[in-house]
Amino acid sequence: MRAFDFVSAESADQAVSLLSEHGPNVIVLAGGTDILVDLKHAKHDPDVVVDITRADDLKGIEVNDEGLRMGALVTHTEIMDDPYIQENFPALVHAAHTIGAVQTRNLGTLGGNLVTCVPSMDSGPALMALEAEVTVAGPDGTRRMDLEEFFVGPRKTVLEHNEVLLDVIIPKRNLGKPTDFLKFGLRKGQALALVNAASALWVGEGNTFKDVKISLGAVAPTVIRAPAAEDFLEGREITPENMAEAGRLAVEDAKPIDDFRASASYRRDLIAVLTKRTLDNAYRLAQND
Amino acid sequence: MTDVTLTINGEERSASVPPETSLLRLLRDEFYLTGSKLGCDVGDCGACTVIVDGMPVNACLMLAGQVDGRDVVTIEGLATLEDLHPIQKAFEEFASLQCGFCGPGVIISAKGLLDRNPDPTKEEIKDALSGNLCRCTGYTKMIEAVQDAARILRGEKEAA
Amino acid sequence: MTDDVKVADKTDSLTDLKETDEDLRLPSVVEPAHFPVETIDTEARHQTPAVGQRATRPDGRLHGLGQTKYIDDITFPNMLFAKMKRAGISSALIKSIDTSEAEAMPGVAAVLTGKEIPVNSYGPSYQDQPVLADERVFHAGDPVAAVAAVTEQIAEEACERIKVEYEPLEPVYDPVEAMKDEIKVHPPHSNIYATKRIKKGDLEKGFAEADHIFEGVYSTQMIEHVPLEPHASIAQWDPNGRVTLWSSLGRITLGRADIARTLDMPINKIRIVGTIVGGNFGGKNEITTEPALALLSRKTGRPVKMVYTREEEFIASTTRHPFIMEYKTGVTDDGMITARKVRLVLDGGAYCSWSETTLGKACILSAGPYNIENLLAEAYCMYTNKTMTGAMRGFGAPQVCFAYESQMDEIAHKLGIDPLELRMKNAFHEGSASPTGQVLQSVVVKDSLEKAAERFGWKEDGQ
Amino acid sequence: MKKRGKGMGCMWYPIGFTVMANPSAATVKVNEDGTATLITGTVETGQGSLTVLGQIAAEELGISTDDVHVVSADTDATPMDTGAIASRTTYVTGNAIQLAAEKAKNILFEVAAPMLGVRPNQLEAKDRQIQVKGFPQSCLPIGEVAAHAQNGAGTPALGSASYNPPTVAMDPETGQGKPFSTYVYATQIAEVEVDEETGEVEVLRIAAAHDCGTAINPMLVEGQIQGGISMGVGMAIQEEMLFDDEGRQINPNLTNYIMPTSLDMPDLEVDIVENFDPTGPFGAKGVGEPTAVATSAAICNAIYDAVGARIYNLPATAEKVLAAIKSKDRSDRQKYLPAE
Repeated sequence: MRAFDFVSAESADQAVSLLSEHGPNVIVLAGGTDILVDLKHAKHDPDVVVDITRADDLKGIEVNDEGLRMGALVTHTEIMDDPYIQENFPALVHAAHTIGAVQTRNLGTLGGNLVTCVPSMDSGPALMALEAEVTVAGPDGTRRMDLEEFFVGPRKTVLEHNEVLLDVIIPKRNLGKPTDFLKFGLRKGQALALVNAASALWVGEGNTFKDVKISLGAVAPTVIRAPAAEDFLEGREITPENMAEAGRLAVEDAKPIDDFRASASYRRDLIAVLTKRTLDNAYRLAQND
Repeated sequence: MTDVTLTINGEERSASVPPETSLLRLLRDEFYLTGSKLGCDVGDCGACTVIVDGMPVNACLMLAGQVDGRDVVTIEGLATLEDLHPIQKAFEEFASLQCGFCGPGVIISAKGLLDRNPDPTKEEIKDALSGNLCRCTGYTKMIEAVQDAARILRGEKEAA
Repeated sequence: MTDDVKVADKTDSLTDLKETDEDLRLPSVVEPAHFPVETIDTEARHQTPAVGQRATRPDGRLHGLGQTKYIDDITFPNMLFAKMKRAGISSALIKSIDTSEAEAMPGVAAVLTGKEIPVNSYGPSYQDQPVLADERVFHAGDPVAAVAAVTEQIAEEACERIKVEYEPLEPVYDPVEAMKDEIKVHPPHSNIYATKRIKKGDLEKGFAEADHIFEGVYSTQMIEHVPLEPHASIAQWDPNGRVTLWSSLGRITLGRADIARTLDMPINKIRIVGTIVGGNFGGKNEITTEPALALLSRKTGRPVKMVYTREEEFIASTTRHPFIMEYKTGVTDDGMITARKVRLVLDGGAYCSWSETTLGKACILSAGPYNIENLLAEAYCMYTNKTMTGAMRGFGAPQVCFAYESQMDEIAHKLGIDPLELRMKNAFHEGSASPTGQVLQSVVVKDSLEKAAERFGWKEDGQ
Repeated sequence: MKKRGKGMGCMWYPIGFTVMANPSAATVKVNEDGTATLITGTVETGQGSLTVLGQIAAEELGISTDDVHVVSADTDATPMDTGAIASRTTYVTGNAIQLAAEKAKNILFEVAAPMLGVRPNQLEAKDRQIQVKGFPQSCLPIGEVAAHAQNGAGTPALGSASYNPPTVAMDPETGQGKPFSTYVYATQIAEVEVDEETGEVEVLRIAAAHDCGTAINPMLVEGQIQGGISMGVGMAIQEEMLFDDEGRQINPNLTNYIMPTSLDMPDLEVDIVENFDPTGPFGAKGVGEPTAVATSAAICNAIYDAVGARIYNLPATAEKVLAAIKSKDRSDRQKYLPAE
């Protein structure tokens, strides 16, 4: 690692002022599972690293008037261990569980996963399918936006150098919404996603799809929604054929690339399969409720 | 320089290190606690696993400044002057380690698991060790040893 | 708001460092470690007879305690840390190496290039690998210079400041392409640097006796050993002109001879101490950085340590040979093999290393553990401008086994014979003659087939 | 959706170098109290070879594993050894150690014979005693004999010896010859589950039956087999070093070089095939490398059994398996060798 200064923030406000003070060549350090790797590979050469792991106001999981609030510093392990999330959002537990291994899940944070913004992030799809919103704090106060607006491109979000992600909120209307997440990686442990997918749905009258939201990871510059597939399903009867057709349509919503991990063509096959399977699993969850 | 004071294996320690020093370098180079190994330095191999505030983490992925005031347990903190830790004992009895380089990290991960879950399933043990790469053993004898140590720690079996 | 926050000092940049311990970011505190003095021993260690006992390993206890001292756990006073600059280009002439900026850096104790190495080549079969590339680069992981500095960080930054001018050459990466010898990796030598041939019986007659001919082409990939402990060495030159090397080398006696050759020194002036090696699998069977570290230690009068990064472990150590394997096998209706013809092409990478051995073993083993009267196996090993291949657990056997056992499976399915039965019919027995005509003893192929089948429950679900 | 299949791989593997001399030398010293020190130039690279070699020395001297301390791997102090390579340590170094221990033992027999009133060739070393064959009541503790050998007779009990496996050079034209002294044999059988829609292969279990001659330490032999299989699993379905167009590696790290984690390992059922090789130390051969040989074949044959797709090109990644399922022909055999 190259030399840098190190400073700790005790709160989100303090983090913002430290970032403003030392910017723009500063880096925010939370779980560090990505940042430290980048620092060691000299991908960043910051003057100052601002550690926010002591900012208690960025922690905690709670259900409030707005919905389910998860602080940006909530670790993947905390998500897996939270009784409310276990009960209501098994997809979030599963998504957290597929990240790295125990050690990295104990360090890595939800906010860090979203801010790092790699297309293959595992936290994104289930949250996006649940229409999650995020709160961003900067020198001029806070702003709220949909998760989709937060992502700009590979490794790029709307965050300015002096802003931090405060929290992630799943809106009240979606609490308990049947959701499933599936990830396909090159091995079972410590895998990066070739493709991941999440589907959230309610079952409408006459066993029809209602408010279906489908999200895909690792198949476009950022985590995306699959509107063609969603539109197709809305109001249709829940059948295996319709789920399979939604899978095919989801492929059209995606722009997978060829890389050394997999070909675009194989990724398209996976999108269809994973979309279909998450819809099916989410429907099963709905039936069990 | 960054000044840190932390508890390592129950004793308070202080050091003044460059800000870019990782927890792993702090342990190895400042305190000569070389049981935690550097295998990849980027959180893939788990050979540097230590317990920070009760949770197993990769020491290579934390900066020294982040552990100021925290509680760290390394492999050197498991055995007492009188005896091995039951996990260490089981790993020896089952010949769970071959070259041994991954061993401290694996044992710390196992401790992290058993501290939180005294009666894990085989699948839970595999999950807990999946952050610790091992090239020698195929993991099989490690899993058996963790199961055995868990029985001893639960009081179901007498220690050898 | 930020007043009560303690901001750590940053030394402006490494160029401005003063040569004080603190500015050079050296460690300051030494603390002892604890270990248990009383432990209970397992019975098997104390029993006689000793053979057959499930005796525990004394080193196993040290491993579990974190007390085993691998090379990287050993420190000497005033020790320097070395790093190597890697070419990053796979085939090129080296026009010039400018180390002046690196040498001028505070904290840098010495820089070494290939020209300073007395005999700049090594290798267990052919001495075709430079310790530090000086005239030509053969693959992207080649080291072109080494730096010893007071910290790894400074050594690394010094490597970045070494300027190397290359004249790129046309590379060849595909072993089949390399067979044409149009682009030579080590001119004037042929790319086909080793061949092997095993011939037995009458191949034409054997194929004529067959009722079925099976043909297939199989290929395997390049694989890294991934020892959890990266290669590591420490060199200390002493005032008597002897050098001691603590090394993760798995074969110290022959390694010492290799080092003596590169340093042009009598063997008795070199001492190699092997500690517990953190995983070998064939990947630590030859010297790597040791001669360069020895010379850096001589230049500085201080002990010098170098530990490969995980990336270097991939790009600068040996790997498992990719194979392309053509198999043609004649079989009778009842599943007896009458003839087999095998051609193997090995991607040998930039240097021979243990390729000759791999080629030989692969060729000898390529027909499988089966009685085959009529056999021809030919194998070729090719230079390419890729990471060198070498010894790895099985020396070519896993590759050919994948091919011959895949083909056995195809034969079984095509002829409708149970795969177990097909193997039992053809397997070696006590006294079988091997492809090289060797009469085999203590042969238990069939026992292993039966035992594995029984344990697996092969016959239980019908087939 | 998911189909199961089984497949086997069978193999043979030699011990030691191909024809080329690969000797080992060793020294065994019996201390005054009947414990012993073994001095060997081999290096412990994780296999547990020092434990096994100590067991061989102990067996020859009639003492226990714990009674032998092993000194290794210092070129100033330890004798020549070809090293930890070619699955040769138990066999070649082991043979040298047995011979060295025998020499030390013969000194003890010379000293003990007059003490027991018999000829040296009537003696054997067993259970930490030098005793008369066929009449074990007539015996002396090995420590007493060793002490007397050193302090009374003035002939300290030590022995040095070397061993090189006998081979016959291969004919350059036909390859006929005896390249190795001995071989081991093994079979591995895999059960897999293949997802027909994604091509993903899960290896569920592997049964392995390996020959190593006498298993000097069965626990360590099992460990070798289990570890070798994990490398085989990686070779079969995961691992591959990749290069870009300019010969630079694409995945030189453990994030993108995919090797098995604990979650990727199948259940292993390991058997040691009973055998005795008269040329090995106490009938032992070797086990290190052979364990990684048959796995990929067994797994790929199981994939074929499950979904009818043959993999010709390792590793059998999910993408390749799905392609093979879709084509079910030999279209993935792209690499042909040029005509002779």
